[in-house]
Amino acid sequence: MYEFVAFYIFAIATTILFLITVMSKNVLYSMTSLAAGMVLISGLFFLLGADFLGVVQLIVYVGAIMALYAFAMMFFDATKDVKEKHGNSTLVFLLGGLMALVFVIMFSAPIIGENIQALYPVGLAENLGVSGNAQDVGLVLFTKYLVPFEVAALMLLVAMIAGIILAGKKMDYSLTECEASDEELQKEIKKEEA
Amino acid sequence: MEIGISHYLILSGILFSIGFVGVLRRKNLLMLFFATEIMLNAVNIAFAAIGNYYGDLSGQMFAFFIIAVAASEVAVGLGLLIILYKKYGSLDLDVISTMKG
Amino acid sequence: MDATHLPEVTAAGVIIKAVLILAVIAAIAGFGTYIERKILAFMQRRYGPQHVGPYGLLQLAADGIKLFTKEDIIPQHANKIIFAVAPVITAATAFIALAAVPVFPDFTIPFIDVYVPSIASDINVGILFVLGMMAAGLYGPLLAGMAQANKWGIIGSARTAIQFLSYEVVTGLSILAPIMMVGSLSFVDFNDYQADGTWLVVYQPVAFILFLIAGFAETNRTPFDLLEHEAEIISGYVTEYSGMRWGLFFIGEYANMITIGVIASVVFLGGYNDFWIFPGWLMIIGKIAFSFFFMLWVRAAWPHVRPDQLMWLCWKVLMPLAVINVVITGIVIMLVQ
Amino acid sequence: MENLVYIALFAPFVGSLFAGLFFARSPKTHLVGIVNSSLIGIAFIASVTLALHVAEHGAVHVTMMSWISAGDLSIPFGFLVDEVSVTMMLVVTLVSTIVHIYSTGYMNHDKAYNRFFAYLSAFVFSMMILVMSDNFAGLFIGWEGVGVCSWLLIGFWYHKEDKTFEENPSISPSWAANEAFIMNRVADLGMLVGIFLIYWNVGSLQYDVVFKALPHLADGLLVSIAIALFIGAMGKSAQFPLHTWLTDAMEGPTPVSALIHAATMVTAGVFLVIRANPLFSLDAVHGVSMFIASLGAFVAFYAASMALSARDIKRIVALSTLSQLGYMFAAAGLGAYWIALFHLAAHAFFKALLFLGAGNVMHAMDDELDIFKMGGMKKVMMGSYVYMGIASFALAGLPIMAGFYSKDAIIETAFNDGSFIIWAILVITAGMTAFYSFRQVFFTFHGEERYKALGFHPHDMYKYVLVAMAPLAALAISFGWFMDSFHEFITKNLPDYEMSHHTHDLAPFLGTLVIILALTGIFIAWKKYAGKGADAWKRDEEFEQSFVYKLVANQYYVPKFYDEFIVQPYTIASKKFWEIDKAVVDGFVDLIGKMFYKSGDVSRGMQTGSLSAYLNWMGVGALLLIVTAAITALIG
Repeated sequence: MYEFVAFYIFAIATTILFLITVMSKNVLYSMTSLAAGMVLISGLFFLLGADFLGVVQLIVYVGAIMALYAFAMMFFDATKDVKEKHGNSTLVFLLGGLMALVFVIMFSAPIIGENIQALYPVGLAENLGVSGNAQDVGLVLFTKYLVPFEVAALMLLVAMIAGIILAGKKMDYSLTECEASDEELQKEIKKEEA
Repeated sequence: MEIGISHYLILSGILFSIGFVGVLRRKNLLMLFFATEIMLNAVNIAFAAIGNYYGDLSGQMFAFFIIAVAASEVAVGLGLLIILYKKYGSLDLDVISTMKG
Repeated sequence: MDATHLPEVTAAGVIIKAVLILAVIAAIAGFGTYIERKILAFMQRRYGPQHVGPYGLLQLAADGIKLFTKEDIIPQHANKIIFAVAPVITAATAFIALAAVPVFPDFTIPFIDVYVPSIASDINVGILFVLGMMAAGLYGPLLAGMAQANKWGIIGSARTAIQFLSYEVVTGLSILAPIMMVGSLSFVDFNDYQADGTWLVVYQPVAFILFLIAGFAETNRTPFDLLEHEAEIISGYVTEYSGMRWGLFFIGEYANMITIGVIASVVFLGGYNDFWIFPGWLMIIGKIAFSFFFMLWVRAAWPHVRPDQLMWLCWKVLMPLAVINVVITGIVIMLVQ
Repeated sequence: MENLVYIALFAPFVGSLFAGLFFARSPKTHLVGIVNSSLIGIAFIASVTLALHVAEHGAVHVTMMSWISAGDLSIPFGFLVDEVSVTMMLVVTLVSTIVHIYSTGYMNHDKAYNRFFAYLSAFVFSMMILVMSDNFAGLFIGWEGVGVCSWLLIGFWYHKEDKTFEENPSISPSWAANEAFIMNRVADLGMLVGIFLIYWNVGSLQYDVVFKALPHLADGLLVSIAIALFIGAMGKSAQFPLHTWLTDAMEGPTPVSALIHAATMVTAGVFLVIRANPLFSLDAVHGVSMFIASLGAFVAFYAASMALSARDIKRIVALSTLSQLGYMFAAAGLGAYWIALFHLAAHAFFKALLFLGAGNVMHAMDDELDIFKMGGMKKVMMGSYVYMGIASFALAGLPIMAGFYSKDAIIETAFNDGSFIIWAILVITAGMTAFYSFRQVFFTFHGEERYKALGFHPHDMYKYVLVAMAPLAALAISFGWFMDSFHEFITKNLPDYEMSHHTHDLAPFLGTLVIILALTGIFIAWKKYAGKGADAWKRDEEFEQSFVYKLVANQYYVPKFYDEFIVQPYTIASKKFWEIDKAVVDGFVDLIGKMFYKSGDVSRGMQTGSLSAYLNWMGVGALLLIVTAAITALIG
């Protein structure tokens, strides 16, 4: 009962919020609803017994990623409505609807295999005398998934440096523009002539 | 009344489709990023649900790595967005059409 | 504190607890303004509020009436929905965070025999949950600033984003060392770890100091109150707010202060264990009260810093220190085992 | 002993690398000549030591390493030094050493001096592998290596223009090199088929294994193998009808001609037949052996007849080589393998001497080859004159000379075998040989000094070169004296060939006949060409117009035949095929290309440059994928 109610509240709210994200003309609405949706998804994770994942979702997705988006939005004018030319709207919705339909049909059918064995079953850490999702996750993450974990860490580091370098360029300096520099050059030439 | 794996998977599929519609529909790059995030989250739900159903932690692991990837994507992607904005003064995809073959 | 000896946690108990937290913290937030003004006044050798009621105690009620009756202004070009939602987010996240924090010791209401737990929801990743919720609290100022179509607001929310995102790192890293020692993310485990009377602050003084400093930044208190620094950016993200909406920000801020105080008390300062002749509930209230007082004390004693100093402090001093602390802790734990 | 084997084998290789790697681009370096000559000399000394060892203790068999090991096929890098191969090694290294030393003088003015030595040493190395290998695969490697090096060496002056010469119009070194290489490739195909047949039926390529297994094979198969191998030998030893490359190969530098086309490379075919004597002496392949002998006799006569009228000094020597190779094949075909090998060695010495002498003459005459323009040069070139005289005496088979013993033995063999036709041809050819070789000598060194009118100022070769040639001269004279000990030495490995008593009794008579014929030939030559003043030789224009003369002078029109009936039809066919190829194969390939081009052209419309369009396409793709997944999931 409790799970049922919670699931439906979360599911319906998430769907609506994400729909707002996708449909809204206003970036601020989109961002807010997306962030709220993320929070609700972390609620879904709690429902699924993945406490640690839920918290990570909160901290990383809501606390960091979306905040970064919000921060980046300040470079653009967020209060203005986004002007977009929506070409063939019906086609897009048709495709999206088709995809959703396919998913619904596919997942409604009893397609779940029974002969799958859990590689890293829940409750691994109980052998060590401790219990809890965080302990399980830690155990698996630092044994079986150690290398991917380290790689992910390295990737984050690289991404961070890349972000700093990309965004940290001086405002008046163009990374890629050739025309601009040409114009500057012309200006310089004119100055010298004068 | 029982909430099974199908519920979560269907929710995940619907959210994915919403993100998909967003990717197809939106022309603003920031919005595209948002739509991508939606899709990533939808997949995360599916992973967590399947992991829960089978009592396997691998599902959660994949979700973690997806979150890590999303974080790096944001770090780099936003940097690029800012550069694009500086260059074009807009984030509209239709403005960025220099990739013509 | 073995779980088996405890009475069953019922829905009624949790609800009572939630209402209790809401009521008490909201009241404290209001009362906190009075205390703050009084303490600051004393530290500045003046009286503070004293005209309304005895010792100015009813100033609180007067402020409340003023807030409730003030005209609710929404600027013309503001994004009205977001503008309205933003203060709620701040207050809501602050209280949600408190759901996983042991604010008072558990007790049983006599006569109706309802057990009220110390924590409304004892999830086993409590600390992370609190940090996550506080991180989510960032959206209040952020959205408020972006929604109000005011450049001070935008600057304020930009500062919010920078400050919160940066200091979250320090908070997390500084609290990581105690987490490593305890081996759990649950507040209850932290409390039990210190049941022998040795507070974690003895083992982790650096982490404690770092956490406190970061806590100031996270709660937007002086010396890190750059988000709404009047001399520079009017009022930052609250520039356009008035009335009850402003009040909600205010409540959220005070609730966050209490949360930080609770975390500091539970994680570093021995939790709600009995100490000498003092019972646990008194100890925890005393500790939280001291933390609260400490924040006011610092506000009275310190000037606020410049934004660049803030960033410098975070990334070049606190974060390296926190990392070193974590590494040393890890090495020591490894050697001891 | 093993080390000596490797020294003998790899010293030339080291020399080649030395010259090729370090000095290929630097200007002429005397060091290269000296080092390479000494390395070959070391190989020679090693070969001598090995020969002494073999004479005393028998064959040396070493396996350096496993080379090819795939499935059932296992071919080691093995080397066999027995009586046969050590004889060849001695001949090869000795002649090579002298040729190397000679080359330091002869090539003195050439710009590509270092390159020349790199090639020359590589050639010796290939020849050593050919000779020393203990299996057919190694033999084939050496065989091909020799082919490549001869290509490089014949075409050494590849930059030379086509030259119009009365006898062989428009031959350039590069053309000659290609001709030699292609001709050899054609023959090598036969050889390869033979090797494949051996491996297929025996399962090994090691000589000892193969020869042990041979008697158990079917007759038809043995004949096929023998024919296939002999085709290879025909190519390398320039037997009719694959002989034209040898005379044309004289376009290469003279030391090359001396080394390759007299002493070593062309003898590889003979060596193959001798090496494979257990095969060729089987009764089943008697017909093939008979054919070899007959072909040898024919080529001996055929080449000698062409040499009668040749005017090119080197061409005469080359034709005589061809003729002598015929003798060797005749002997080998008749089963007298040791005699063939003996003649091979003897011939190598005097023929190398002859070539080097011819080279001296050429050098003196500024690369002029036409003997009609020479004459009376013995005054200025005494040394060369003596050497060429000795060599010609040996070639003509006059008593006490090397050629006398070896050639006489072959003629006796033919007589002994009862093949009187072959015998008769060989005897007549012996007379012709004497005639044409002395025709050349008299033309060059006696008679009127025709060169003076043409403005040449001949001078003899460097002294040290002449001294270096002395061992060859000595061997040309004396090699025949060791016939008996050689017989004793070599028959440990090769089957003996005993003359019948009847033949033995007639031997002095037969020898005298040959000597008389040879002396007659020399006398005629003397009469015709050595005269001075009134007796001086004059061109007989009338005779030169006669059919016989023309036939002989034009090499029996064989090159012309090749040109008319093989080269030209082949060219026409190639052109036709090229057109077919262009239309069909190229067309097909182009069609594929065009298809992609067209499809790219069509799908180019998708590349609007607009990111959102790309995204839409990607979305459609994703949807397709998901639908596919759904369908598979629902069906499966």
